[in-house]
Amino acid sequence: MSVAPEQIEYVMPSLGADMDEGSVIEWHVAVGDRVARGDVVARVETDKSDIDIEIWRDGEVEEILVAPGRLVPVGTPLLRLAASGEAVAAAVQPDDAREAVEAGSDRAPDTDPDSIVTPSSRPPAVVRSGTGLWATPLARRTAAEQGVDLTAVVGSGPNGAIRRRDLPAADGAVSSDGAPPAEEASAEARPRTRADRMRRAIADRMSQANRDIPHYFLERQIDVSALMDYLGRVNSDVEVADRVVPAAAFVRATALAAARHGELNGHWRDGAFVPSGAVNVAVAISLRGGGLVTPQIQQADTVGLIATMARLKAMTLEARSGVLRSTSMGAGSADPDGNITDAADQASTITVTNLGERGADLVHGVISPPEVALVGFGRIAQRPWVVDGQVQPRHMVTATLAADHRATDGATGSRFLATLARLLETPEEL
Amino acid sequence: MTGPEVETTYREAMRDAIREALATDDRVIVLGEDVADYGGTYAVTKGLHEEFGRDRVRNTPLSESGFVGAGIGAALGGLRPIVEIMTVNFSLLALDQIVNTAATLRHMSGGQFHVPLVIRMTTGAGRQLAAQHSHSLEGWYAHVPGLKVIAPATASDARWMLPTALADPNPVILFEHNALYGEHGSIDPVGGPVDITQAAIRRSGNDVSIIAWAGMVHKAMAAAAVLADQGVDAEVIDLRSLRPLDADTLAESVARTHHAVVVDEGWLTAGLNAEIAALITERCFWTLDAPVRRLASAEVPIPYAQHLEEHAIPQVDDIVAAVNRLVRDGV
Amino acid sequence: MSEISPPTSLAEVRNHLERAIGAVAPDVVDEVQSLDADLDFFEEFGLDSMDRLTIMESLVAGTGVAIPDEVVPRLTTIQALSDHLTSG
Amino acid sequence: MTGYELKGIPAEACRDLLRDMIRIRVLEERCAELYAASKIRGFLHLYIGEEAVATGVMHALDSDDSVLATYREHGHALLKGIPATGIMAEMFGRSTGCSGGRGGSMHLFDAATRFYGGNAIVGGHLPLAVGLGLADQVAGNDRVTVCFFGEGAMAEGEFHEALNLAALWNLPVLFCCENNRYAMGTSLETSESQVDLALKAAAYAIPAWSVDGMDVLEVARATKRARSMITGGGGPVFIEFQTYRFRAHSMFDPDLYRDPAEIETWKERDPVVTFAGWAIEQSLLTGDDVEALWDAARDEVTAAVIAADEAPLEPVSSLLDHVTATTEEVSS
Repeated sequence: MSVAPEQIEYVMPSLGADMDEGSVIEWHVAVGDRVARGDVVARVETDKSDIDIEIWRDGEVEEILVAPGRLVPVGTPLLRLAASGEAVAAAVQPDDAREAVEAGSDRAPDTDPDSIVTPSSRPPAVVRSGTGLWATPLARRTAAEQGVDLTAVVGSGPNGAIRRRDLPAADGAVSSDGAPPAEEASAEARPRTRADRMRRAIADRMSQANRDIPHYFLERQIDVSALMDYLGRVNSDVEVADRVVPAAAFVRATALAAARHGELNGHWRDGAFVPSGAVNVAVAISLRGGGLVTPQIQQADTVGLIATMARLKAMTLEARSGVLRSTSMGAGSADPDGNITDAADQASTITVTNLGERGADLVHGVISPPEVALVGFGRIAQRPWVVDGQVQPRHMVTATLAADHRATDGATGSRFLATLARLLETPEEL
Repeated sequence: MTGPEVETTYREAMRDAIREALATDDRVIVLGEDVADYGGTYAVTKGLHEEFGRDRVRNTPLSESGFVGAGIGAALGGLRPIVEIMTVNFSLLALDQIVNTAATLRHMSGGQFHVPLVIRMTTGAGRQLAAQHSHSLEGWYAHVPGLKVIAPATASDARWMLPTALADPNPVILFEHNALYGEHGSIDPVGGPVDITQAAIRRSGNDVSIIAWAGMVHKAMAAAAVLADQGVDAEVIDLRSLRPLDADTLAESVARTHHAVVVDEGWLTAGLNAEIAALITERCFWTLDAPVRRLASAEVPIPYAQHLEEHAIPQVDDIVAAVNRLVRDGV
Repeated sequence: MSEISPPTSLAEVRNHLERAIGAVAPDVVDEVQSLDADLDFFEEFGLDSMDRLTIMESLVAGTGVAIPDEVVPRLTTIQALSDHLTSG
Repeated sequence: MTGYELKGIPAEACRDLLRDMIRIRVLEERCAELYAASKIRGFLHLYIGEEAVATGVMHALDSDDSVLATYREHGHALLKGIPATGIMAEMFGRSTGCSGGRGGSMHLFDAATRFYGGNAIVGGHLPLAVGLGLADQVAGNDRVTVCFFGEGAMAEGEFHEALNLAALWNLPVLFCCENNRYAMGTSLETSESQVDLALKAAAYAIPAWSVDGMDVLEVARATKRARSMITGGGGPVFIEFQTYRFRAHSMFDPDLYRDPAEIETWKERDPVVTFAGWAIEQSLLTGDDVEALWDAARDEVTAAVIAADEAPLEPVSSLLDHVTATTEEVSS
């Protein structure tokens, strides 16, 4: 009785602890070939060298899933096999099944962090000798300089030890004259205000994004004269409060274009692009005192132009008045009570920045990880443009795309900008 | 004259450094197990034997004591050998040659001899290779007067520290952490030899100084980014040189931040971390607002199982937790 | 509560504008009184199209005078605003 | 026809020899598959092609003899008595592994059967064998210490120091060199000035000879002879077993340094296939008997894989166990 052929997927094997991806140089089998356990089916290129990979089941090759030259992570299905012959009883579940065993227990079953005697992770027992006063050298010195009586100070350190922060508010600058030869350099301004802290957090995120993400940048001039006329008509018979500004059209067009070009709408996680079911557009809003927040419009592709305008207005007012409590600069969005949700379906999937408002013709943004694309719109201005062979003054805007070269390449980016332009040139469709 | 920055990996940067040494100085030879056809255990010397021939890129039998001793003799004889010991774990077989001969010869001979030799070896755990292949013993070598010990953590240092080490008249031990080879980085292709005695501040900050080297630098930087989101502004110092230690840079930083955490992939007891903590306490005592904190591997031969190994060596969240405890609670 | 009536002088227009800008750009509100009437206050105070919309809305509410959409692009200086709002 | 002749070894022993070679072959092939599926990590060095050496030697030993091997030691461990479940669980990093998840493929140990491990420092365990031999000699134990190592180890200083000491002190140690012609990527001719390894060992004034490592009967016979010389007080013996590994040095070795034609010629002398063929020809075994041995081996290994996959992980709270021993632990 021969065993009915079983459909199995042969995946990129892991051939070393430091191998996490590989690309097929050439296939040694083709669709329809019969293979036997132990046959070499392809030659694979990795960081270190090229190596032959074997298949572990007899059967017939049904479909090659990965073309030579494409770099794929370990575990990616490479070919589909109609496996026949002896089915190995112990078809071991893939590794993540084992992870499940571990996942449940943080790093391992019955981990009791305190019981792990890593000398480094549990601070040494603090020896309490004598009844003397406990204060750090810095606290003692500062107190001496400011004439503060330490016995009157309540310490926040271990066993009530006094630290500098426990002293009455000094001017912060620790004078170093007269003290024993301290190595003290003048203390630089410490980022105390919320804006400073935000500035530092943005700097970290931007530099990390710039360092890790290989960007490519594309630009496109778009004639928005038709859009301006359209908005003029829409705004002429509504209250000033309900009028629609171009920024809303830019967000709306980006959402529709992102829905059409899914490769730019999602996240780069663990070395692979994860497309997103939803189009959640984050809008970069600059704050008066400096700093940036990126609240988002969820399922933006389903939100009409007028509704998009209303959302945009509300978000801007909230941001500028500080109501938007949590600064959601990342891909996370702020849910009503302000904590950042980074769940895959709620996280923003693409970002629009609209600094053109402040006079910049062209904006080259930096992607906010883990997203893979950022769309920028420059200033709308009248510029000479050729229409039907004639040079005329037209309302023009420069749209830019900053994209992650690991996820997509220029061709995809240009198609996205072309769709964006077409949508803005036919405003009725927004 | 510096050219535009070029994207490369740590492995390729080190290979270019060795290739340039072989191309520009015919006294340079490369000795080591499987450095030729096999291309080196971590593929650093891949292809060099085809370019420079098997005499100058020479496979050795498995005789660490033998071929390290031969490297010392060749250096005495006027060559500039680059000896590759596959990993610090196997260097223990050659410890006698390095400590009793390479490091001491100049002093014992009253200054008549010197040993211009570079010994490269990998260090560090993290690949489930179990105890005999996962030690971090760079601290042992940093203990020995007569040696210089360096640990490039970035592709740029991998490219430009070797020329300086080769030009140095003393034996230089160069450690490459095994997790760095695939690291991407941009380097200046026409830069030039860099200093190998000073530390580098990879991220400036005001609340705490995190001191790390080799594989731990990247974990410290990741921890600093997390800490930034939690309102702690961490300074990250990459030692680059383990002997001599750049005490001035350490002291200036800690005097400013009043808090120090030393992160070491080696063990805690009598580790290099202990030397650094003592040095900081001696020089910055009057500006410390909390004890100097040391974060090192658990005191255990590195285990095979992934979850045990992960738990044994310091991870990013261990660094974040230790820094928060120190800055918040002074413990 | 001051009842809604169209402003009759440049000074009154400045007050209305001051209230309007106060809602969107509190950090510059105390410069409204001293700003040269012929300067573009959107450029000066770094206000964007969203701010423009909110300011127009509050001026219409505060003065009761309608501001048609096609007029808005011209109202960039306090003088232009005053000409429109006081023309009754 | 292979060079076997009936060497006075009973038919039943032939079945046992074939069974054990097949068990090793199936175990090693399944390890290769499990490595590609990320179930086994770290370094993995397989014994496929060299099965006759471990099998022949182990069958000629007493269970009380001590054995030390290298990092290519799955076969030796299995035949010394470590169950396949203990070996597989160890490579899965589980607490039921024979080294508690701390050693992995290269460090299999078992005190009960006097298996002193996989050792991953080339040549590092030769001095240990000398020590164990010394201890037996001093205690007057009538048993042998057997030390397996590759020809690569003969370039290590410790090989020369160990053989000299063993010969000098006339210790009951059997040095088994598994000469598979390549030390990782370096062939014998490019690492040894004297390629006649038996001649090289004989320099220490000890009996030393070379044996066809692909002929399990030859291996068994040579080991029996060496063991009786040693237990007769003749001092250490060195045997070079000429063999060949059919796969690369380890799982991540593109095997650039070997000529594929050379690999194919050695495969024609596959110790498992040739011995099975000979046994059938001598009507010692039938085709069905051989098939049954393959099925039994597959069942044994499959059961071990399932057990290993379901076995618990070592609790992290035990991370610091076994770093040092207590007197109670060692005396119980």
